[in-house]
Amino acid sequence: MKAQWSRSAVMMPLVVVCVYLFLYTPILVMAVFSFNSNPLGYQWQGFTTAWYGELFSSSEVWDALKNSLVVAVASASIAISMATALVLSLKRSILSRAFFAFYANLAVPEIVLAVGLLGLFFFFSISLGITTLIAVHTLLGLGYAIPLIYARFESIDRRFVEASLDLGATRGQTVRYVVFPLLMPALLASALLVFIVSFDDFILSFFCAGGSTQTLPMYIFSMLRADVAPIISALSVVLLVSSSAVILLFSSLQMRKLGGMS
Amino acid sequence: MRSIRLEGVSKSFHGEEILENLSLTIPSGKFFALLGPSGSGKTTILRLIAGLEQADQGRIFLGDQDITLLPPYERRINTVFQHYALFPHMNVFDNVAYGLKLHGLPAAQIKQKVLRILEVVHLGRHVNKPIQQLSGGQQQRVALARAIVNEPDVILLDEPLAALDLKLRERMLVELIDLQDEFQTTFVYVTHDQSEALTVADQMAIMNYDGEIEQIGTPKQIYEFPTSSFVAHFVGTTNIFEGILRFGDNQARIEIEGLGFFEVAIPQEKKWLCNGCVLLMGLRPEKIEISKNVMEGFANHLEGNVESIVYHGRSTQYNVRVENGLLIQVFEQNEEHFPREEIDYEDTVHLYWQKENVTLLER
Amino acid sequence: MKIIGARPIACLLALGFWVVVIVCFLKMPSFFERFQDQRSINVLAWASLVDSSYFKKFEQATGIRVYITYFERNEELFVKLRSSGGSGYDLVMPSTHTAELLQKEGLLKKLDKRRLKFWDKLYPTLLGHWHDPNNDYTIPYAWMVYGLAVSRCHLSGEPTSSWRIIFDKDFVQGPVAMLEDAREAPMIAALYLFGSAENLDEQKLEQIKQLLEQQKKWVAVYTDLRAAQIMASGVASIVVVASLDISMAMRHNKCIQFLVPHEGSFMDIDSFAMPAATEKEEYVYEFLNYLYTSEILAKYVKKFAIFPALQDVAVSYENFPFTGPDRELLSRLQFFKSSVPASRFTSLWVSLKA
Amino acid sequence: MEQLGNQWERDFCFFASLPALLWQVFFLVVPLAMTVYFGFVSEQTGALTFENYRAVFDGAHFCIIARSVITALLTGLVSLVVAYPVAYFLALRAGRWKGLLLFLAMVPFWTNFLVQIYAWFFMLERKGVINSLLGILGLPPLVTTNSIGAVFLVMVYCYLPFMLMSLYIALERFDERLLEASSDLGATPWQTFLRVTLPLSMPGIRTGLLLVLIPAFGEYAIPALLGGSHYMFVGSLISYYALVARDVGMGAAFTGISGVVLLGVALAIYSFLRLIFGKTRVEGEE
Repeated sequence: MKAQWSRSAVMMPLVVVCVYLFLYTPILVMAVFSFNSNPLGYQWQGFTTAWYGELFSSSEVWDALKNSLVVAVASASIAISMATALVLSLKRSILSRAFFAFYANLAVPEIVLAVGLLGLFFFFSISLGITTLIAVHTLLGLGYAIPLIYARFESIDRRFVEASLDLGATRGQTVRYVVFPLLMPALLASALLVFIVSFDDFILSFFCAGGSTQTLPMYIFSMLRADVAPIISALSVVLLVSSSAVILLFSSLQMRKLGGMS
Repeated sequence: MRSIRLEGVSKSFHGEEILENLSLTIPSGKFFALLGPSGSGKTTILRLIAGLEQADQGRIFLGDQDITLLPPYERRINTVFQHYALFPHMNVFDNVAYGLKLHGLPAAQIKQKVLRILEVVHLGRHVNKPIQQLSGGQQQRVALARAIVNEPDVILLDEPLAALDLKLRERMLVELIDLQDEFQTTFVYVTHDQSEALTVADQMAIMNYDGEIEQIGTPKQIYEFPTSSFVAHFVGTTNIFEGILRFGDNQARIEIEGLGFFEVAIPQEKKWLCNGCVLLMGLRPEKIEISKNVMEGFANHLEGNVESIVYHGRSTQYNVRVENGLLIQVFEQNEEHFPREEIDYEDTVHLYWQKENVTLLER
Repeated sequence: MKIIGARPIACLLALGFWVVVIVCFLKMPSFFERFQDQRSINVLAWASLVDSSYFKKFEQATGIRVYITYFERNEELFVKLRSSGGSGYDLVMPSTHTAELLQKEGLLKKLDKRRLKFWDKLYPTLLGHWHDPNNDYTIPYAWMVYGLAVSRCHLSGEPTSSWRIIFDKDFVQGPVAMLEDAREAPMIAALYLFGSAENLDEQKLEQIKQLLEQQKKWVAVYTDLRAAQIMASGVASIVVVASLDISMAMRHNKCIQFLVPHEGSFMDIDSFAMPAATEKEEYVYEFLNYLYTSEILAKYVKKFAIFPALQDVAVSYENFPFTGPDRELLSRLQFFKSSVPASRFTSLWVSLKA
Repeated sequence: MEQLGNQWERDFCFFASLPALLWQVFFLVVPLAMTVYFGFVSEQTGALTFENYRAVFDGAHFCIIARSVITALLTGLVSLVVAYPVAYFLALRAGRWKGLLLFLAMVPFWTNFLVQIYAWFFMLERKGVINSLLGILGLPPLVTTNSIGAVFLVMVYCYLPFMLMSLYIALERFDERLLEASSDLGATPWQTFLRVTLPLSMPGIRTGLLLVLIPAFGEYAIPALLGGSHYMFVGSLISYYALVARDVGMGAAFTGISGVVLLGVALAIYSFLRLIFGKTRVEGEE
């Protein structure tokens, strides 16, 4: 038995290393090839930073990035506010059944939804643009946010609420001082998730964006359509590095906050 | 510091009746214990008083004020919850200051009050600790401080010591009594542990499984003079015999099948006693003298075989099988002022008790 | 939530309030647009034909902002326009088949050719085709020939200029990349089998299906994207492709030769057209007159290796059997035009890919 | 918050819960209802008909559904098997590396899925990294683009983080003392795993499988870009109907039927896991 334990002690880190290699090799290879001077194919030709130059001088990329960020931030905040309001105000007995309905947002194929939505917008003569994009991404976000926030809400001990009421807090004060802080991790997590989903979405964006609104995935897809686009590799590397930096900053702030408490 | 009065309160959950037409008065400024087995509805009473549940029927008064429909935050009543329910996202100070902040007190005053109360509960050194870093006893004290600092009329304690170990529990009990003495607030203490209730209470109520109150009185009244077999059983340990009461000339005796006649004292207030009534006789184990030798001066006597011995430290419990097959428990203090006779398994022993030490209970 | 029954009016009011909020939110941009009156046009264009890099001068000179959104397939263009009733864009870029569909649905606006200064310089051979006989709606921008891109470095000997090398197993020399299109692929097969893609009956369709099923064995990939990459990486040595989708790659990859099979082939024209709902015709004409200058188009020729519809733009590509849309070439070409209902092609395609 | 609210508070709650519900109705239920309605409308005549459903009920369509089910199931299972040891390690064994490893597991999640797919081209092309390395070793190409293997591999890659996260969340709450208790009671590590760890991580497995299964079932981009389009998948056919063929009726009908199949598969997995889980418990009691 001893031998088996030690065998698993070696095997497990090995498997973990392999999986991380699996996760990272493609990304790293792509990063390397973003410096490849060969615009076609995957043979290495020589080192260049030309693609980064092209990337930073392209106004289209930055417009698309700006649109994507605006839409992602807006839909994340709207979805989280609505989801929180729903979870806090619906009766538990209704909510425990109702929240299943929001899984539909994830399960319905996006293309079906997209075509349906396009018809809807047309029917009400709503012109496509950044608002329709936000509306649709918010819908998608609700599918992630409501189950997540609800799960956290359910796991909050009801005694905290009772204790607060008992200590003289009205319902509103209880929500503000007790429920809300306890929900915070779930709110942050789901806001991040909705942000990513929105930032990542292609199909719904393509159909529900108006003529003057192009998001980053739309741009990426149009670049990938034609051929290998080293500029996309460069863009991916830039995005990857910056998003990693944001997460790192975020989590280190979190850590410091926790550390400060002790 | 006001009294609480429940009048004809009923409460049911999902069609199951927990309390039915219950009336109870909790005197003001007293340490009142509500003792009952789990599931007897004592926590429900507490929650009704706190306003966390709403009564189906009946009224609840705080002093003269009808608080039946008042939401919890408008009642000057605070609760110490069973598992404390301390807010995990706040530190000790913020937890205690929570109620004061809600009432909009100036910060300086809040700080002064909180620090003082934390000093009282011996947490002066842990003011800024996160809740998670406190031990069970410390959390308990924070919960107490959080309730007391608001200077409510009533403090409700819902099995507050259940999660603590024995030593800590004993110490906390003493501290609770001291706190109550100092603040003179009405304490309502809910527990299923009779020794806790007997220790802390000025007055106590015993509840049975059906959510009814069996008896109200001081701990001594309850312990020494239980009015029902439920109370006798639930509070402390009791040997119960069933027998027939026989009035003789100037004395009363009880006839127990297979054991013979035993003298009993007839208290004046028990009007229901009658000649030939079938009733129960309760006898506390510590009221029985046990010896291998024959002794004089006792009204009653029995003989039996020691079947088992349980050593408790300060006392020893003997389980003695008597003639009709009944097993009788006897406690003997291990005083050891003088060398004592050794009683061992299988020894034949004599049991003696005085007639004043039995309680007569309705069957 | 008993109040639903108790106070229906209050509930309706609350409901109405939120509905109004949502509608206001959605209508916000069009509301602001009315006040702003920004000089801008929205263009929906092929990613490989136009991009915004040469518009800076135009935008500066005229103050008209050009927003370009790219699409990948004609169908996307069509669905977007039809679902939105032709609104949202001021200029779109359909191929012939889609242009015809759009026009049938009444989604295109009639052109005022007098306002197009370059009209006379367009190749006459690209005008007056089936999808728009009088060119009332469409302005040709780039034209393309479907053919075979062959990687000479991978094949021994001179390649046969015939559809055989993708359909007949005795002539197939290597893995093939076939068009991923439910209409175009069967019509190419029809051309090979019957010499024409018109008047296909059930029996002919069955033969086509069998041929395509046979062909599946040596098809490495069905795609209408990334032809150059497929050749460069050696996935396929013969690619069925529109000239436009490979011309760019041929500049870098000298191995590739473009063949127009001797049996004949297909052609297509990517045109500009105005959606019916546009209100910015004025800007659109201004934009088109700027775009259709030899100076600008030459830049696109350089950048994307397109075959433009404007006569005075010099085009010379290596390894292509043609340079301009001359009558001799066009006589061997036909359009992807068929009387077979779309759903019939769909079911054929689905059963091929099942 | 529902207990004991006064009228005003209940009104406010009702008012606050409306936006999310309205949003759902307006942007999901209405468009979907329209689509379903179109499923019953004949393309030619515009009359109500079951024609579309009948047309979809054939071998070709079921072949495609079956292919998608199998691929999605395999993707789910493989990512489960791959992710489990990693999640286990992260949750229970990683020690001070936990933070870093978790962060690293999250980064691909932040990467645009198109970019993820694109990155794999560099790996899988015939002259890409993997096959070049194999070539140096004198081996034939293992997996290349435009094959079902590539589709499968990249699907596992793209959905792995979802599985990893749900397993990690489930395993993080896991009380390690149970393992000691189990081995104390005489179970071998393997038995402990089968009878204690696995059943207790079942909620995470279930969530993970569903999170992978549902999108994998409808996946269209990966087969289109990496599969060479030799065969259709449910996602590709739906988007084909909705977009290319513009046959909304057929698209709606096919979506409906494949949705039912997906629901069936999900339920089957759910009850299958329950069955296994239940059985383990009965055995444990013997």
